[in-house]
Amino acid sequence: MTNIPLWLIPLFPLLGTIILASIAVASSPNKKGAPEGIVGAIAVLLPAMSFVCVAALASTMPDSGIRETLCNWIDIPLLKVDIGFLFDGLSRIMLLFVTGIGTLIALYSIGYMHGDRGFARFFAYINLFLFSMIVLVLSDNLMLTFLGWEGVGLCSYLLIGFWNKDLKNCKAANKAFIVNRVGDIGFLLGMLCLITIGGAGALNYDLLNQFIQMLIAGGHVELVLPMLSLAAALFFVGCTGKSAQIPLLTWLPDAMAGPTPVSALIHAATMVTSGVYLVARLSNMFVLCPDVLNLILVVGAFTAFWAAFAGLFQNDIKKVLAYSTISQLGYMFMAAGVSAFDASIFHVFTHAFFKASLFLGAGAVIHALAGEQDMRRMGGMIKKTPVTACVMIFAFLAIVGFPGFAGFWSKDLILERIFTNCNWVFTGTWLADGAVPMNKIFYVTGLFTAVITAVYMGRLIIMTFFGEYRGDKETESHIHEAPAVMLIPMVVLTFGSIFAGYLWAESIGITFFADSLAPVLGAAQAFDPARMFNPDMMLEEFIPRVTTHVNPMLFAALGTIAALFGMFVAWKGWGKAHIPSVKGASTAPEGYAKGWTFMWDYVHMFFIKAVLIVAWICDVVVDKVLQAFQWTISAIVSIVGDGATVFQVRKVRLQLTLSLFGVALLVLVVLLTGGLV
Amino acid sequence: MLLHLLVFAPFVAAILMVLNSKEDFRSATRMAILFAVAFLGLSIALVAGGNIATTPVEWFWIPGCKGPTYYYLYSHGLGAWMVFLSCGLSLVALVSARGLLGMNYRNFAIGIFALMGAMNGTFLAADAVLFFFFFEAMVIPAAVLIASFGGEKRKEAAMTFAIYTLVGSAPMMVALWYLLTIADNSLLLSIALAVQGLPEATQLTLLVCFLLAFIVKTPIFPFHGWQAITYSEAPAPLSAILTGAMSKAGVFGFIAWVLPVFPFNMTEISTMVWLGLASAIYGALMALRARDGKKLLAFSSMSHLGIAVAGVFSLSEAMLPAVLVLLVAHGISAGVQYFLIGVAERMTGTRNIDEMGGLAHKAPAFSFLFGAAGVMALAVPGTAGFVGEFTVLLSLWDLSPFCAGIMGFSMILSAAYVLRFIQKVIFGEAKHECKEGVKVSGLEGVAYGAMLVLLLTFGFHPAFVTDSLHLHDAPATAEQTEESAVADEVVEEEVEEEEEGEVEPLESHIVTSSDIAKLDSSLIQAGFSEEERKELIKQVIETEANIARSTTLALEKQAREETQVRGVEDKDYEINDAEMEGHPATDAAPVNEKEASND
Amino acid sequence: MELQPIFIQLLALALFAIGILVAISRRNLFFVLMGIELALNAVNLSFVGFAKTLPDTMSVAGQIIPLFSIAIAAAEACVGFAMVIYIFRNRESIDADTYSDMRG
Amino acid sequence: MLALIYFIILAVITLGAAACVLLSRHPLYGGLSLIVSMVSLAGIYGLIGSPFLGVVQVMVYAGAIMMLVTFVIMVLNGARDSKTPMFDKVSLFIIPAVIVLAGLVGFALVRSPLAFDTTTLRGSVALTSKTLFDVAQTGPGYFVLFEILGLLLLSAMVAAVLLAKKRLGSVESENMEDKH
Repeated sequence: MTNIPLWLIPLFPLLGTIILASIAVASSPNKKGAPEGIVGAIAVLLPAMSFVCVAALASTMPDSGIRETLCNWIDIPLLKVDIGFLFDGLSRIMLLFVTGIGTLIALYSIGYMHGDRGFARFFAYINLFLFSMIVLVLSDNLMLTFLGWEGVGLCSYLLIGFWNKDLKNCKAANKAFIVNRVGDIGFLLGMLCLITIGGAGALNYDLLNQFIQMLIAGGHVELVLPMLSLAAALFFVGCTGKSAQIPLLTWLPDAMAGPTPVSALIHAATMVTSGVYLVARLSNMFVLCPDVLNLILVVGAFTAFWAAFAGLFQNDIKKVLAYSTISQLGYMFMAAGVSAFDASIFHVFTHAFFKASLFLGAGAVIHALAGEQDMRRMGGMIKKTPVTACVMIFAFLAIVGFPGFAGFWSKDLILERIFTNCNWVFTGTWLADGAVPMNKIFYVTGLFTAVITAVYMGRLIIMTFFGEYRGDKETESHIHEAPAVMLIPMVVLTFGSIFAGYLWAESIGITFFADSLAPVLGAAQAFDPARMFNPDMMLEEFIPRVTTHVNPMLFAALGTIAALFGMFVAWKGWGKAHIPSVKGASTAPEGYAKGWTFMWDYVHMFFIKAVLIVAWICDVVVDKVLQAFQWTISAIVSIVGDGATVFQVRKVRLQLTLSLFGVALLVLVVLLTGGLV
Repeated sequence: MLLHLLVFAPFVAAILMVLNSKEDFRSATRMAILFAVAFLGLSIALVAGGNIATTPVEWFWIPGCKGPTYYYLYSHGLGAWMVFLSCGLSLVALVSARGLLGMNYRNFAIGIFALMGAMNGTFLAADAVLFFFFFEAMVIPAAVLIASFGGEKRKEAAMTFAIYTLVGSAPMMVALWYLLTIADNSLLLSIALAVQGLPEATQLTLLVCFLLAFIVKTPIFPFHGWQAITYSEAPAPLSAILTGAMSKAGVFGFIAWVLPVFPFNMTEISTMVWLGLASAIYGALMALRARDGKKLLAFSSMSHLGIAVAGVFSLSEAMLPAVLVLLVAHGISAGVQYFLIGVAERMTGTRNIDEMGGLAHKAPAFSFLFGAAGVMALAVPGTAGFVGEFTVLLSLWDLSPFCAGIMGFSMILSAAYVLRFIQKVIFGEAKHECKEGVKVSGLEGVAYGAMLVLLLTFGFHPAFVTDSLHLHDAPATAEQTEESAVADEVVEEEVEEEEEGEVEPLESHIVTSSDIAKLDSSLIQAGFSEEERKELIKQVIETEANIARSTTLALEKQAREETQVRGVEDKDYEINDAEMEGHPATDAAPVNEKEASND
Repeated sequence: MELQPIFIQLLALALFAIGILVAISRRNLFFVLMGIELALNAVNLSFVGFAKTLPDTMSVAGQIIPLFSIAIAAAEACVGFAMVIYIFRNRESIDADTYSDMRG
Repeated sequence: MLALIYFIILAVITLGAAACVLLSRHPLYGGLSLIVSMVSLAGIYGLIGSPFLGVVQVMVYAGAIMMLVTFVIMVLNGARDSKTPMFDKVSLFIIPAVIVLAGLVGFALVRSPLAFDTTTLRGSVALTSKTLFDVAQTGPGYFVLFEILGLLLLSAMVAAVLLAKKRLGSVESENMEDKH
């Protein structure tokens, strides 16, 4: 195995952050800004170096993974946490595409951000993001993961609000951070639950797994199950925040306010999938809590469906992709909900490629149109920007699940697993003994969502690249293909989105991906919930896992039909229709579409309003009451004081006379009490 | 010697500052900063040097008291860090005030030095009367500084501040006097012993008197009336010291003077925890609505300190290091935020955050610092704030998960108001002309930057802070344990119980629900009422949970050396142990040469 | 009948009373100061009178203190008259009642 | 017997002069009567066996202080308070207050058993100097007090000069310079 210390991997982007931040601050008084050549080189080379490290490590990694404890972090009673790294099958996959795609997108950004005043600042943020993301996936305990978790949230905040002159962007950034904060609190409380059960050692992934094994072996699962379920649920709350699931998903569409490379890197390929990563990482814990898994399944399914539907109504090209991301994340959680964690990670992997390509392509389009994002003012771009169009069309085929492309393999796998693995059990309800085919219900939901996916993605491609150009004549003359520095990453990613799927093409017998994940996730996948309870007590309450054996080709065929049907619908709907050219500035959907799109915003608004009302009460009522109370006391004191000043005549002599009487009185007292006599 | 220097040298420095002429701005700044750097060095030496104490010197007899009052200083981890905060923030305040004040810099420096001396005395005093003396003395220079250098309503602010805090501590003075009439002398241990012998009602009265003083100082929810106006009217460098170091005196008082002296019952503890959480939420909500930048920071400070107080009264094992880290983190981050809002005020000429904005383009370096400071106040992991807040959250969780949930809510709110603050101040379009010639000077920038670096350092290696709590020397501890024999017994029993629990085989103790049902039915037959039954079953389940916990302990036994000792009494004892380190014997003459390691 | 210590004390008392009367009842600042001097003298006399009733070395203190008291009175008169001059310059009046800057 | 007669004479002069101070209209007359009162007091000191004190009384009070008073009165021309009444309503309160006080104290005095002691030391120059400066025998207390007193007098002088001098740069001093 290669002798590269693990801490080198996050060190490179960290160095990059520090260097670039120094350059950014130092060059800030300069009108021209930092030299773009040097900045760009640093920004790309350092992530590339960590990618090289990762690649070197990945090829020689032993099956059990590499563990490395750097130093102690927190050491107080009740809480002892180390800074340590864990490089195993799961983090290998994540790191490979995080650093790889990160490097490519950094390269792309050199072209995209050319001439921006905050050029160096942008790359400092990107490097900081890569550092946090690497820490997130590389750490060997939950605390350090949380460091990366909040770190990526912070970078997302910084990058969404990158063009901070516009307050709208700042508000979107604030929204992203605050919504994520809600999830983060869930994460924190989840960690506390684990500490309660297993002490601070339980924060370490290895020790946690050992602990869980010990629980199962000793038959103590029932004792800690409520707390463990609570922990799992709270971690899932954290995931809903970071991975934009219901109900904490409103920030992601708004997050499109950031530069497009950011949307590609953070809000599509890497950061938003960290929730899925966390669930996979804690898979041993999640499988112990079937209720939470069911919750994840339902939330994932509903999110996938809702977001796909909402994607239909969007006019902003990036918003369509944002809703598409949410929908795909829903798929991943559905897979995790049926404890097919490897399938969900596989979809994370393929999704990273094709969604990054889509976003980069969209970025190239926006770049070509000088910032126009409204699809109603695009059209016919295939003639002007053929490479971009090809990239996007290939990625489109991948996302809809066209046979042979990456998305086909992963989506197909997920749908199959939903059907075979779903072990939803209704206990104690009216559905108790009726064998409601929950697996079929969720499968159909997934399939239907796939159809909608094909429809809205088809709509996007058609509106952007086909038909007639609908924008201003003036901008039409300026439309140009993106520079090479942008095209190269796009093309590379396109190759990824075509061929990444062949790492795990089960139908043709390739299971490389699953094998590499097996040391990490195998135990959890094979876990049978029935085993965890005392056999003679609880067995009758749990039905063993359903493992229906069906023909995988049937699923593949169904998925293909869904994709083709969706594309057909899109072609019918928008292929020939004349799309009116619009002049209005707003790209927001209207009417019933608005209600659907902003459904969860309204829910959030309710809570925000409630907090604001309470704050108003605090400010206007409680504070005033307290002030009135203080005022009353001070008024009483000053009234008493005024009374006392009556004796205070402004004649010194009279005062002295009075004091003489006082002295006389004292003498009298002394005499009477026998002081002298 | 170090301790004497830290307490008295600031006053000497204040007197020496008089030598400068009012008009000579330069020499005054040089001299002041030189002094402040020296004090910072001393405080670092104090933090690094561990626990030290001076020789107790009999100071005077208060009429009517049983024993004498001593001039006796000692330093333990908590006090040393607070001294570090006060010295460090004073230095940065002096640097920051260079650009803020013109001619009167000399007088400002005199006030700052006097304030620093009084604060150091508060944090280092080992004698109750000495502590009270410095605790009150802090108010005077602070009030004078507010009244002479503050904003438009400075007179009002200074009066409010002085009257509120002095009146707040008046009951403590009375209670202290009463205690001195029954205690052998005014050292902590004898006071604690005197309290033990009192009837419960008296104890409660005295406790309330003590608590009130610290509640007002901190401030905690219903008694925060002075805070907003004071912090917003005071000059920004002074506000930084007030919130960064002086308000810590309240929390310090809870830890160092209230917890060791008074025996607590559950009602009192939960009342204090709820008050702390209430002020955390209240402060956050008020900060959400505040328009005045300094007021916003004042309320955010109140929110954080509320969390700290709640953490203190959670009385978990992790309480002391957790609260210490939180206090240090908050001291630095709130301090630097105040300095920076002071700079922003200088640039824009207004404190109203609605009228600011766009500084990111006009002053990028300043905005970088401002944004970074804001982010660090958010308790993002990797900063000291996170370590503090998470560990306090852990302590609260230990007490009750519900409390932890409330604290989590306040953390969400803190994200909301801090981000709103950042957005309004540095982002968006500029709404005003920047004043010409106002820039963050190099020295200032370096000072603020150093504070931020310090936050990061403590965030990644909190052992710098928490290790200072472990520096007890063994002989002193042994002596200590001999003295408090009663508490000792309790601990021993606890430890024994705990050990038994670990040794016993675990399988025999697993109680299933059917067992509980059986137990319940047999209890019904025995004629227990429903409440009693619930209570009993709860106890059984708790015991089982404890054993389950010890399973976990076995799992990571090698990682943990300290035994898990639970229960409120011994927690109290541990605090005593940590705080009274280096105290002389109560009955014997307090001249104890062993512990006088300093002179 | 011989001279009794009580006579001295009574004389001192009378002198003190007159001194106080002068100091308070007269409005002219000069008289105020002179009244104070009178009262001080009375106190000195009282000191010496009491000293004469004490034995041996105990009587020393009573005879030395008036010495200091006289010196202090000299200092007081010095500053007092300087103040009178100062005030008179600013106010053009030496009526004690016109100086009523103290506000209650 | 003779001592009593001298005492009565001196006492009558003292009180009479004091009454003159009380009743005189012009401060100059008051000052002069005060000198008379002081001198006769000095006589009483001599009579009861403290001759050094008497000498100091004459030198310091009757000499120095009263000269000062007289000079100041003469320098300030407006010292006559002919406009203001000698006694006003406030005096109505003062007289009873003083009488009550004096009566009470006098009552206490009369009740106390006082008698001259035969072994009392005579307040001569020798005794005074020995007490003040013979540090070896009487301890440093009086000596230190004496030195402090010297400082006090010095500072009083400085204070008086500072207070009484015309401020440099003030309107008055400029006028003075113009005249020159």
